[in-house]
Amino acid sequence: MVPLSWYLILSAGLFSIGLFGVLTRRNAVAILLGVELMLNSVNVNLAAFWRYGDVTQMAGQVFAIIVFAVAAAEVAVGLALVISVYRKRNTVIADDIDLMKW
Amino acid sequence: MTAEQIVFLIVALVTLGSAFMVVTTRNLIHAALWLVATLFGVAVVYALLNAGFLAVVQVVVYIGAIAILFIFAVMLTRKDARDSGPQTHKNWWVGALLAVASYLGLSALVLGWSGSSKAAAGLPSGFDAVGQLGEALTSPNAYVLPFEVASVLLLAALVGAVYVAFNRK
Amino acid sequence: MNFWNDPLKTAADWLMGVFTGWGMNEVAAQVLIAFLGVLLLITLLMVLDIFLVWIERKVVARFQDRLGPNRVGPFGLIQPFADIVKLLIKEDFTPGGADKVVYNIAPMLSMMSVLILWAIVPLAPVILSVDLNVGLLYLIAAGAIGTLSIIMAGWASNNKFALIGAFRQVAVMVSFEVPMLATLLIPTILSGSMGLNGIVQAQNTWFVFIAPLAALIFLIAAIAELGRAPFDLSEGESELVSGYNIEYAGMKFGMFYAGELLHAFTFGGFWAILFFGGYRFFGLEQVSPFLAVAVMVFKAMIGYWIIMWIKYTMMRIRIDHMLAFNWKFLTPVAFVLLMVVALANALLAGTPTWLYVSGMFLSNVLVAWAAMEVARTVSRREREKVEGPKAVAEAHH
Amino acid sequence: MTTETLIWLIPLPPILAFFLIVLFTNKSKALSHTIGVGAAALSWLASMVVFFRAIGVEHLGEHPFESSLNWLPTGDTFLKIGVLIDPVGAAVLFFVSITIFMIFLYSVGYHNFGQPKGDHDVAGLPPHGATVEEHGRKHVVPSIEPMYSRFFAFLGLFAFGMYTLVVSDNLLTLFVGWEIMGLCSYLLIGFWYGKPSARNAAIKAFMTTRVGDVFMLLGIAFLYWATGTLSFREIFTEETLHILGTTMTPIFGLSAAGLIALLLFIGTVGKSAQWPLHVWLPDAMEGPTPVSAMIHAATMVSAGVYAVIRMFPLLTTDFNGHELTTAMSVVAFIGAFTALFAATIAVAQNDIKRVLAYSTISQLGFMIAALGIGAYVAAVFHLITHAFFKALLFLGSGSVIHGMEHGVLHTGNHETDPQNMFNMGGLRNKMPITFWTFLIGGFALSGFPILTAGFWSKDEILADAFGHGHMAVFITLAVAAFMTAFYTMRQITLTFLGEPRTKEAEHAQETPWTMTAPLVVLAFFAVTYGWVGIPEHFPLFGGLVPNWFHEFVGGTLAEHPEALEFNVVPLLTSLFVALGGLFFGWLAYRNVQTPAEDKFQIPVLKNKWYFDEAYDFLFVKPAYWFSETFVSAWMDKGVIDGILHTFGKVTQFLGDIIRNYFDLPVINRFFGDGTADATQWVGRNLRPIQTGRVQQYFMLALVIFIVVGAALYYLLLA
Repeated sequence: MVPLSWYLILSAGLFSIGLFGVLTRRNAVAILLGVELMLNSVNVNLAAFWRYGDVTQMAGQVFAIIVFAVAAAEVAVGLALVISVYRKRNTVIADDIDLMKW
Repeated sequence: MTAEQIVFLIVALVTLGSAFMVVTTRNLIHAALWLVATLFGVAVVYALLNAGFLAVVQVVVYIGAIAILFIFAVMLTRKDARDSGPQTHKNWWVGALLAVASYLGLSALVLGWSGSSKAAAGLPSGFDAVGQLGEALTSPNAYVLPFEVASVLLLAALVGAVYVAFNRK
Repeated sequence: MNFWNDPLKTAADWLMGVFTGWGMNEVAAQVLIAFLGVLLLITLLMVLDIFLVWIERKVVARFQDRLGPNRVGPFGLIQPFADIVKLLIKEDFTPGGADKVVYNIAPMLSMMSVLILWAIVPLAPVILSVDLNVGLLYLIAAGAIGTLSIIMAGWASNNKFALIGAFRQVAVMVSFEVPMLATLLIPTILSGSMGLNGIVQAQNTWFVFIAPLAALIFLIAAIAELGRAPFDLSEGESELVSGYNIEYAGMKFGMFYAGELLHAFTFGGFWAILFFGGYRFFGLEQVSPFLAVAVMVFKAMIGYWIIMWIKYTMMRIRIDHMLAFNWKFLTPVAFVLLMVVALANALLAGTPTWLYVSGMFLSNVLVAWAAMEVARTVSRREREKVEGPKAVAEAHH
Repeated sequence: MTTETLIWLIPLPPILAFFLIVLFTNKSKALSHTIGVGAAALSWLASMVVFFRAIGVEHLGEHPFESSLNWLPTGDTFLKIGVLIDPVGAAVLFFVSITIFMIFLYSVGYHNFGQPKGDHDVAGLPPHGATVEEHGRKHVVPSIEPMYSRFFAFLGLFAFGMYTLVVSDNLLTLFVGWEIMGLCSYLLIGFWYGKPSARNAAIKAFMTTRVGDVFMLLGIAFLYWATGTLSFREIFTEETLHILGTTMTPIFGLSAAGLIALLLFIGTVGKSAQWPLHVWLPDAMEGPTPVSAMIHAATMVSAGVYAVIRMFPLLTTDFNGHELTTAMSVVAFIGAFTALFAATIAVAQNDIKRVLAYSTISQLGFMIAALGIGAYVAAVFHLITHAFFKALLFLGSGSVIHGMEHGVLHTGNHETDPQNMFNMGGLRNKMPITFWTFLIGGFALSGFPILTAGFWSKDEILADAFGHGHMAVFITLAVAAFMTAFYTMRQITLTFLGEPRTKEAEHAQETPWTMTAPLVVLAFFAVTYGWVGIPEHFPLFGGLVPNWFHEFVGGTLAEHPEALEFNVVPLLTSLFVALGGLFFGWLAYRNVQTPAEDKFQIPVLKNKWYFDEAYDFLFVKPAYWFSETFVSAWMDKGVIDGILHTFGKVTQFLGDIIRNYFDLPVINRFFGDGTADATQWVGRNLRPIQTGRVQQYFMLALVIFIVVGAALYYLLLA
């Protein structure tokens, strides 16, 4: 039997890898990829806690579904922003998009 | 070590490995495809957790829509076909440090928690997870409100995305 | 219980006895048996696929007033094998500048996306691989993998035409998934199950009589998913040469081609399962599982034939028309229909069968009529904008 | 629905109509008048139901329809609002609802609904007519009133006020309705606010009635103080009346009851335009004719009389049946004096509506005098018959004016005043319906014997005065009645008989059915309503019809008034004054062509006994002088401005000191600039942190999160 901690550690690993991607990638699309990884790790957590808790309480799965919806919304808006920025400034490098500095 | 554990370890390794490729590979299309692999791995993890519905929805939504969208976005935002230059900025070591720190912190928290080692109880016989999930999502006593809010969020995102990405000329 | 009543179980039990007799672990034996079952199914499908090539070529010939293959073997039956040999002995070619790994994975993924669909097809009450309780979503999920394979093929080819073809195809597939999903929910509502076996079992009256419009919309969306005429602009020979598979040759192209044919047949089968009672035919499925399989294959063939009929009769549609047709017509109609069916189903629940069926049928007809009226008005207005009201009025006389 | 609920509902449709028209349907004239007339019809219907239910009840006086609820808490008690329909209320409701409904209907025609928009019409002025082309010929037709919808809204509000007043069971809501009507009167007299005369008339009416209303409010306050209630039924109990009657006040030796009655009566003097507050009513004729008919003949001025009728038990607290109390004497004197005084002025007026206005004042004087001598039933009777025939006369005069305006538009000679009777003549052939109905109304006003309602009611007042031995009142009223008949016949002769004196009169035209139909209906009541109150001992006719009115209305009072013995003297007087007045009127005016030939154009009468001039000299001029020389020049500019300027100078001086020695150095230099400098310095030095790179922000946030999280974990959990 797989203990709960394995799932949680898998989730933590996925989260940290995603975090690494978010923090280090220069390409804005790649940053969003990292965000997806982090969201997935959260979903793994939710599903795991659902399975290892009281399975008749559907909260874990319900929240996972809602995270799906949020992820879809986030990607749609995020990529739309990236494309819009690309049209205006001809770049998707996050470091170059720094108009909001002093 | 049981068969289940072996399967889990294989899936986890594949998942983490492809996730690592997502954040490190230079070619962004490859990164997106590696993301597909990762998402597939996560779908299998859901299946291992007896959350069949989540697994299928993971494939439909993430692979069928989100990954495709990423590939489109990558293709639409490239000046030439090749990815050139470094894909990480010069402060990448700080990010790596932070990621490692957060992994260690989270692992420490998980391992330090007594409840983390417990095993899953067997599913009740005749347990219909999909039916229960459907009930929970649409029952006024459960989660119909968050569900509806999520739908409104999706609609807003749809409209917003079209508005933001629309080419006004 | 004998082989003729429940062939799969009998065979599995026998194999279990054999394997354990060899001193094998029970779990390993189970895995091995499952593997063998999958192998058997895939083999059968591939053989069927070979004959589908022949059927397709014969049928298209008849539609085009030709004879079709008739040289190799009786009625040209051996022709597909000759084709296979030709494809196999061609040079295995990977274009320069292509992304090699992705390029080579794509055809496999394409074939796989079709084959995995058969995991959930109930061929008979007892002959089915998995009775997944989210079967219909699985159908869409497999379609998603197909989409992925196409975009991979188009991108990895490093060819403009391939990429544009892939873009088009993906846009179409992603768009038409929406009305398809909506119509898939209608059998779900009617049967109360998302598993295909449950849907088949619930069809004491074929759903095509209860929701004819849903069947029609599903068929249209399925054809678009397949990328066949009139929605075959991913290939668009006259403009894109051949679309996403332009850089493929030999068996890699063969896999795309065979995958497409099998896909069409598969969707014929799903159409039958969802709306035409699947393996059920006036109690024949009770007589023997093999009869049920025959019924299922027969119905799938009819579905496949209709898809072919449409392909070889209709002209190709322009991409913007096609997407507009989907987003502005098919999707709203599908969602309206979904709501109407759900409502009518709830209202008519508990009424006698004849009333229920005729009520549901009429509600479908009503939605179809209303949709056509709206479409007629809008298109007339658009034409008037272009041609002027007078020309349109004259054209109507 | 119970009758009580129905009574509550009677005033509602008009107020709803008011809000609907003002808020929503203002743009649509047709919709507005539909709502207005519909609301009036609804109220009329409800009133009729209530009335017929009321006359079906035995002893309605003891057991009236009533219902009330608490409204404003005043310490331990509540001010209540409620409804009450006793016999008087029912009788008044009957004529009020009919006249209101008729006037709503009449207004549709009067404001030329269905006619085109005027060429140069502007809001605030009467319509000037529109040019239409028909069969190639241009001609001028009447044009629709620009503020048509607003008129119906105001009428609705007015109707609400009147119904509220009639159905209320206490002085408070009665006063509310009273004041709403005062406001409406102001708005409607000034309806054509573009005319300076209309503006002035509106202000005059409002100010004059306000004088009366202040005293009335005083009376109400006094009453509430003395009894703790304002409800009629609670005041008019024997104990309360006894207490009020025996409490003496220091003013003129009046009892509390008498003083309150007199104070309330002053309100009536204002509202019902009794001398000396009568001056506003003739000027109020500047308003549109339906307004004159409704407010200034049928309903609002009746409200004044109605208030006295309501307060009758208070007025007659110490009355023993023969000797008039001080309060009653005052009332009787003012009533009788006004009746004669206004009649004399009416004789010399040339404006068709002004004659009627003075006639109204005079007739109201009859009623007040009747109340003053304790003739309760006769007053109510005359109130109702008068409302019918005076509304009829006003509407008839409106119809005449309307017809004349048609002639004016036809000839295009706008110099001709369509209201001047000397411009008329011979209209009987042009406007037959108007003529016959006007004739009926005029005869009723004159008290033409037997047939008309006016005869019966006026005769009853005279009989009461004679029968109870109030000879002074009797003679005054008889003379006034003679003059009434005289000026009425003068009016009819000048307007309808003879030959047309102007081209405009030749081209006058009968008015549309919306105007004539109300005339016919009102004419019907002007004749027949008298027959419900024929005294039982009257020769020939007495007893043919039971004297239902006396029985019914008399039941309101705790002590049922005795029917009077028949006496031949007042009857003969009535006959003589009515027939004689009519005859002399015809004789004197049948050949008169110009004002110069009119022998009664005596300056003192023509100028209304110089009351306007007197008031101007006595009140208006001194007020102006006082405000200009004393208030404005001395008080405002000298004293108050001086104090204010001093304050200003001192403040300015202080301000300078504070500015130079505190604000500039401390606040500005130190706090203001210093803070800014410090902020700028901090900002300049912290600026590099804000790189605009989202990932660096994120890293920073995470570092802090991890550090803080670790610290918390270490400190709190480990």
